[in-house]
Amino acid sequence: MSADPGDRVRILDEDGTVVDGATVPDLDEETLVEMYRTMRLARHFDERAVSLQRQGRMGTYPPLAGQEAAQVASAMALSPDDWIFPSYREHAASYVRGVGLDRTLRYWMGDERGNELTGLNVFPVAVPIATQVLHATGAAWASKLSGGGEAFVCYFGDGATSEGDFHEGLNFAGVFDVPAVFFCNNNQWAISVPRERQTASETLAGKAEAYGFEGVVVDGMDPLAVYQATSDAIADATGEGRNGEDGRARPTLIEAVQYRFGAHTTADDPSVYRDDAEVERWKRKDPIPRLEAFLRGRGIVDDERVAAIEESVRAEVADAIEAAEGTERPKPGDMFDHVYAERTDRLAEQAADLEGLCERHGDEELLE
Amino acid sequence: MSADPGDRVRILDEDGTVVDGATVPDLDEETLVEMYRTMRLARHFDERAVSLQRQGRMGTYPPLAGQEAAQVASAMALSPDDWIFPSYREHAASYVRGVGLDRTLRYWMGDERGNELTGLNVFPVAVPIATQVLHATGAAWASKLSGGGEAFVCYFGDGATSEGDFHEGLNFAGVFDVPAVFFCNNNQWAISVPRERQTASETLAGKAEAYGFEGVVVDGMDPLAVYQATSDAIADATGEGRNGEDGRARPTLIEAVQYRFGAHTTADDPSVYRDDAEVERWKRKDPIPRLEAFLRGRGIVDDERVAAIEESVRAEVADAIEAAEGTERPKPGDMFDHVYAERTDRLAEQAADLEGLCERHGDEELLE
Amino acid sequence: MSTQKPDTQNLTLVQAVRDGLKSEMHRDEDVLVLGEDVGKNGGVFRATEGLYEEFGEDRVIDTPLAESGIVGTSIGMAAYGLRPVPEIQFSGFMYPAFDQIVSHAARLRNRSRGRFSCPMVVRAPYGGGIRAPEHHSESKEAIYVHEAGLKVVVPSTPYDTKGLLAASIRDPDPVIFLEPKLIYRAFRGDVPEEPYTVELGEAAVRREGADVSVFTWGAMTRPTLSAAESVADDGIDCEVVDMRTLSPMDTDTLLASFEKTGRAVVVHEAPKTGGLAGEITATIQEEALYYQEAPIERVTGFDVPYPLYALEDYYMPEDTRIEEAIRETVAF
Amino acid sequence: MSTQKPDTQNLTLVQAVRDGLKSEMHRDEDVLVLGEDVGKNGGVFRATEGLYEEFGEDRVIDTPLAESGIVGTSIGMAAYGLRPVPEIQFSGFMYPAFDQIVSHAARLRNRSRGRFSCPMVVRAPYGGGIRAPEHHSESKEAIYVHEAGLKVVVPSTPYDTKGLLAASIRDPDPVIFLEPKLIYRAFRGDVPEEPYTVELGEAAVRREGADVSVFTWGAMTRPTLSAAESVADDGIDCEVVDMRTLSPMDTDTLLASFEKTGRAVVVHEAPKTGGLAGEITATIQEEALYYQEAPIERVTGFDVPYPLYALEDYYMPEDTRIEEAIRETVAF
Ligand SMILES: Cc1ncc(C[n+]2csc(CCOP(=O)(O)OP(=O)(O)O)c2C)c(N)n1
Ligand SMILES: Cc1ncc(C[n+]2csc(CCOP(=O)(O)OP(=O)(O)O)c2C)c(N)n1
Ligand SMILES: [Mg+2]
Ligand SMILES: [Mg+2]
Repeated sequence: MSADPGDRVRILDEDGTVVDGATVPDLDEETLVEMYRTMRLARHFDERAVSLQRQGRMGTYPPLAGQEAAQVASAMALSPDDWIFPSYREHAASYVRGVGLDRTLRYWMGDERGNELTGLNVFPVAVPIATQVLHATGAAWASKLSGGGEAFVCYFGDGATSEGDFHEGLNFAGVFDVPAVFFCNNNQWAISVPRERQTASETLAGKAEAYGFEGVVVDGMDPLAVYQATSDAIADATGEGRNGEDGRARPTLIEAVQYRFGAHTTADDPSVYRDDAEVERWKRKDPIPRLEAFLRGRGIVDDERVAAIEESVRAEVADAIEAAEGTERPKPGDMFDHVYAERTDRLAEQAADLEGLCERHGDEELLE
Repeated sequence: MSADPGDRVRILDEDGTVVDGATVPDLDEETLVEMYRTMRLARHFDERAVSLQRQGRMGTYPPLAGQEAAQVASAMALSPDDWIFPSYREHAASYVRGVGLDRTLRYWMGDERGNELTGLNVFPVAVPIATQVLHATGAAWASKLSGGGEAFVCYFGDGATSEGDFHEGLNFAGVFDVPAVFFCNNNQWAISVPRERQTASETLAGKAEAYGFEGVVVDGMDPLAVYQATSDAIADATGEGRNGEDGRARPTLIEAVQYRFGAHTTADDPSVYRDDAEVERWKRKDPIPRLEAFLRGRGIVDDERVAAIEESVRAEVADAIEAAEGTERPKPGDMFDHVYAERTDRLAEQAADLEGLCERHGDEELLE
Repeated sequence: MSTQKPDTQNLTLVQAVRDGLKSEMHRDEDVLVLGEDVGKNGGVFRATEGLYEEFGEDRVIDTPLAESGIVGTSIGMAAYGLRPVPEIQFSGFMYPAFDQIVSHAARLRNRSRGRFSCPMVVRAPYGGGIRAPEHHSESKEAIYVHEAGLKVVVPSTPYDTKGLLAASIRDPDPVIFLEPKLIYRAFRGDVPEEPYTVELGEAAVRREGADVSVFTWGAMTRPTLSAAESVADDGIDCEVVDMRTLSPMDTDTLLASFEKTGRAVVVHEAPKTGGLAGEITATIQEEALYYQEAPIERVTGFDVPYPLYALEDYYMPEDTRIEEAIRETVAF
Repeated sequence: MSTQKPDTQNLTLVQAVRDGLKSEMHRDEDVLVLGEDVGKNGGVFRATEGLYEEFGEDRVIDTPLAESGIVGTSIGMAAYGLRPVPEIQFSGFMYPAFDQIVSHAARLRNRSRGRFSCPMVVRAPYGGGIRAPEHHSESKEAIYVHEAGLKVVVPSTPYDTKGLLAASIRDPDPVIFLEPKLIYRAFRGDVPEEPYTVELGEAAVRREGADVSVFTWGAMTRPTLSAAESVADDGIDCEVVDMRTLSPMDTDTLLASFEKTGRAVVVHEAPKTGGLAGEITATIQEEALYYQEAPIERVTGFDVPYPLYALEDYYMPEDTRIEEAIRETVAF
């Protein structure tokens, strides 16, 4: 376990060169290109989403620029049946796990159906900070008790480590050895509160010791390092990894050190609480050019391929926006549908009341 | 910081002999005798309290036998203006801080006035586990902000370390460097749940690292070691100790390793979940004979003195019981007195209703 | 009590909890129990006694001391497909889990539009009257009833306890199951050995009467029935309705009774202000004002923190107060 | 709005919050503000803007992200003698602090028989209607009103906001101060520069009328007043009472109004079942049944988890629904 941030796992340096002594994970070219493409897709999606919000076509939105490597590469380390438990910022991780971008847009457009992820092992976005840590622990525990064999990856931020639920979740995970990976997207800020104000702990990963398992610090803007660290943690969690010799699966806390380039959400103005210089410093670590340089160096992509990717990325995002905006609005009565498996009498009454109201007055009058 | 339980602070061995290389804290004879006497008092009080409960003269009561050293010696390390935040088991620590035994009895006899500790810096007993950790942190913080200079000692059990409030409290304490000492009475059991089921952390003290400050494991059945560790922690907390050179006061987490000889409460039957052999093993560490042997060895007490102490202890407890049982019962209307600084109209109405009811029917009919 | 039939046991309410858990655990291997001291110790009230021995440590699990942890992990378990029955040792210790209960358990189905659900039963001993320490006598059912997506159940007999618990465990949605500990061992009742359910959402008329309806639940059912007997001596004919399920509430039975009697008293232990007597009163006068012949009286706990036990008997509604309210209502 | 007087400012409601904090912090150096993003950032709604610069980091404190931590340490601070004003970023995030609020803040005075008290004001933006993300639109005032020992305040005008906040901060007991964020910036009002208080526990009659009383608070006051104007065209003379303090509730004003009109509608955003409309209805019919001429209508949120914003305008009571209820009540 590393308490010294200097020990962080890193494979690519800021120029995309493999650092001395590091082993590049064994990924085929197609997968590496997919990783690169997905990161670009996420970046472009993010820009478009912010602009949709600016244009009043979407509500508050939490951007992820700068955090693509941590999300994409970690999610790519999962097997098909594995589960993820995202916070509100993991649009890219969810995309990798099968959540269409149009779904994500619809959620942020205020349409609950964006969270209806039938067939996917992706939990609905968790807005109350750190609450999902317990859900991931519980689901992982259930899988272990049922012999399911899946891994469970839970995402949360640096700020989340201060909440009681983080503590209780990791503590349960340690006691019951559940097949979970706790993936902390330490983007240095919890809205305006810097990492150092969040806790006096030297690293966030180091907190794992309090729960009797390992913590790993990884360069969260190095997609290869993230991929490797997540793969290792998943192997440990499912009993196939380093701890697996004795068959004892163990959770891991991964601290992926990274930076949020943009605002906390579109409602936030980061210039109030942080310097441009800091942002610029972190932008030098941008994961996308880093991976691109690595791929170019290996002859896996060239200008032409990059251009083609850019074009396909634009088209995919444009399609998603069209799909999201083209979906018909939810019906008012939808809000009564999933409160319980079956509507109670009182809900049926209320639904009828609302329907009557809508019939009598129409949307114009009601929503004026 | 010690992650290895072998590193625990210890001054007296199980026979009351000073262990090699240990320094006996600089306490005068009178103080040492007081420490011994208070521990005996606590033990005797405890026996009598359990028997009061058995006789139906008191409600559920949580015994402390085995834990006298941790409570008495830690509380004796405080200065007059310092504060304590007890859980429900720290009758002996509270006694040292001025809470009459009759008060404690009255509280457990169901009389809220047992918690009316005018003039004392003793917080009311906290029943909801770990909640008091935040109160201690907050009061300590307030003292720091106001330049008060007091130290704040918070007591809680091994089980309490699993609660979110423990985490949030220690984390705030670490971030704001408040003058608090977190004193964990690790008595090995949280009702029927053993320490190993509570957390996979190697030690409880080690959890302090997650909050950026020191944790210390101390033999909680060695009163001299407890006294020393607490004194050191208080000095650190108020900026006069090891960390004090740079003027930076720091909290400490003390894990006092000890054992609860009896039941969790009078409602509990420990034979269901633990072996007598385990209890016997720990009884060999009983803090009272240990300190007695030390005092005898130094010629500070002899048979006569011990007998005199025993007699005075019995008298004091008998007086306390008499006082507690002699107090007139609280009046029904008392329950409306301190809901707010002033009674609201609705409360005044309800108080009048109850008074009317009592007048019309009398206690016999109402309480049948 | 009636004599024991061959296939019934004569159980206390807490034994019926245990029997209900046991028979559901036999019926469905996805059912599991977790919480503080529920395993080896069998629960501080012995509600899970013997289950650890019978079902093993993977289905009867002693957890660390953390209520949000217990409920939050249960939500994850339920979403995965199990049917967890977390115990919170006393209902006064559910507050640390309140966020998980209201922000997640209550909303998981809705938030995921049915992709996930939360078939979980949070059990907790509830209510006052047993000379317990501070924070051990809470009765705050109203705060759970106010939360859409939860069901809230309070049994008052051994038979109902087993049947309602089984129905709760089989229910596809989260249930807060509050067990009135004052009557955990107060009396016995016949309980079939076979599994059975008592449907959620149906009140029980415990005593039929024509003059006034008294609506109550849990431990208050007994003093209410006893008050009803007392006033019967003076020719007052009380109907006593045990609501049993507080959410969803059986407004049909509630209104039918009121329409018959035109007078009502609501009895609960919880503090008056903001308690469910208000909800019941509002429902009645919304739907049945025409029938109303007297103000609806509330016999409740006072608006004070539940007092330590020296005064608790003054706090808890009992026969005398209920009787007075019935008489006043009828005399109006 | 009236023209600005020399010693008044024309402020929005959220500016009045800030002004109230500022003037109380000047008046009493024991007052301090803490919470997530309240310092350098000035609060996510700018309610604490400029305070960090003015009063420094020891009185305007950015805390770690932990609501139980924020409220629990505030209780300790208050017990020590300070007057903390913790901000919870949205009222939907008060749940993790619920245990500290109800088990401790509400009871500290009572439990210590007055040795300690808890003069703390928990501020939180509250209610729906601003197209906010999930969990950002809660209005669960009822669960705090049900808890003895707490006071609960919901202002609806800039003037009241500053005055009620000042009264809350000076109050010797804990206050839950819920700020209707829908009207944080919806309009301005004159606010004296000097410190002043608006007494807790006093409702305000916002519009006098003889035919029907509408009881409401917070953001619902505006659509209620507008519905009152609409029905006035048809000769219906509505009285609109802004409750302002929900605990303790001003039942005198409530009853006086009802005794005058004999008819009532209660409007709140919170879900219907278990909401405060029930409490108000019960109080009225307990005390003033003689005067009642029609069922008391409840215009409230539905019994569903607050929907994401595409549907929130259907969830929130607005003019039309309120108007219909008024007409029905008067027509009864
Ligand atoms: C329980 C809770 N408290 C407060 C908030 C408001 N809030 C939303 S995001 C956020 C900061 C989160 O920081 P971090 O955990 O570092 O994640 P990041 O946003 O940086 O990805 C806060 C305070 C919330 N959503 N939930
Ligand atoms: C929040 C909360 N949950 C549960 C309980 C019930 N309870 C009382 S004491 C106890 C065990 C506490 O163990 P520990 O912290 O080790 O302290 P000890 O009793 O051993 O001194 C439990 C579960 C409680 N009082 N508060
Ligand atoms: Mg962050
Ligand atoms: Mg213990």
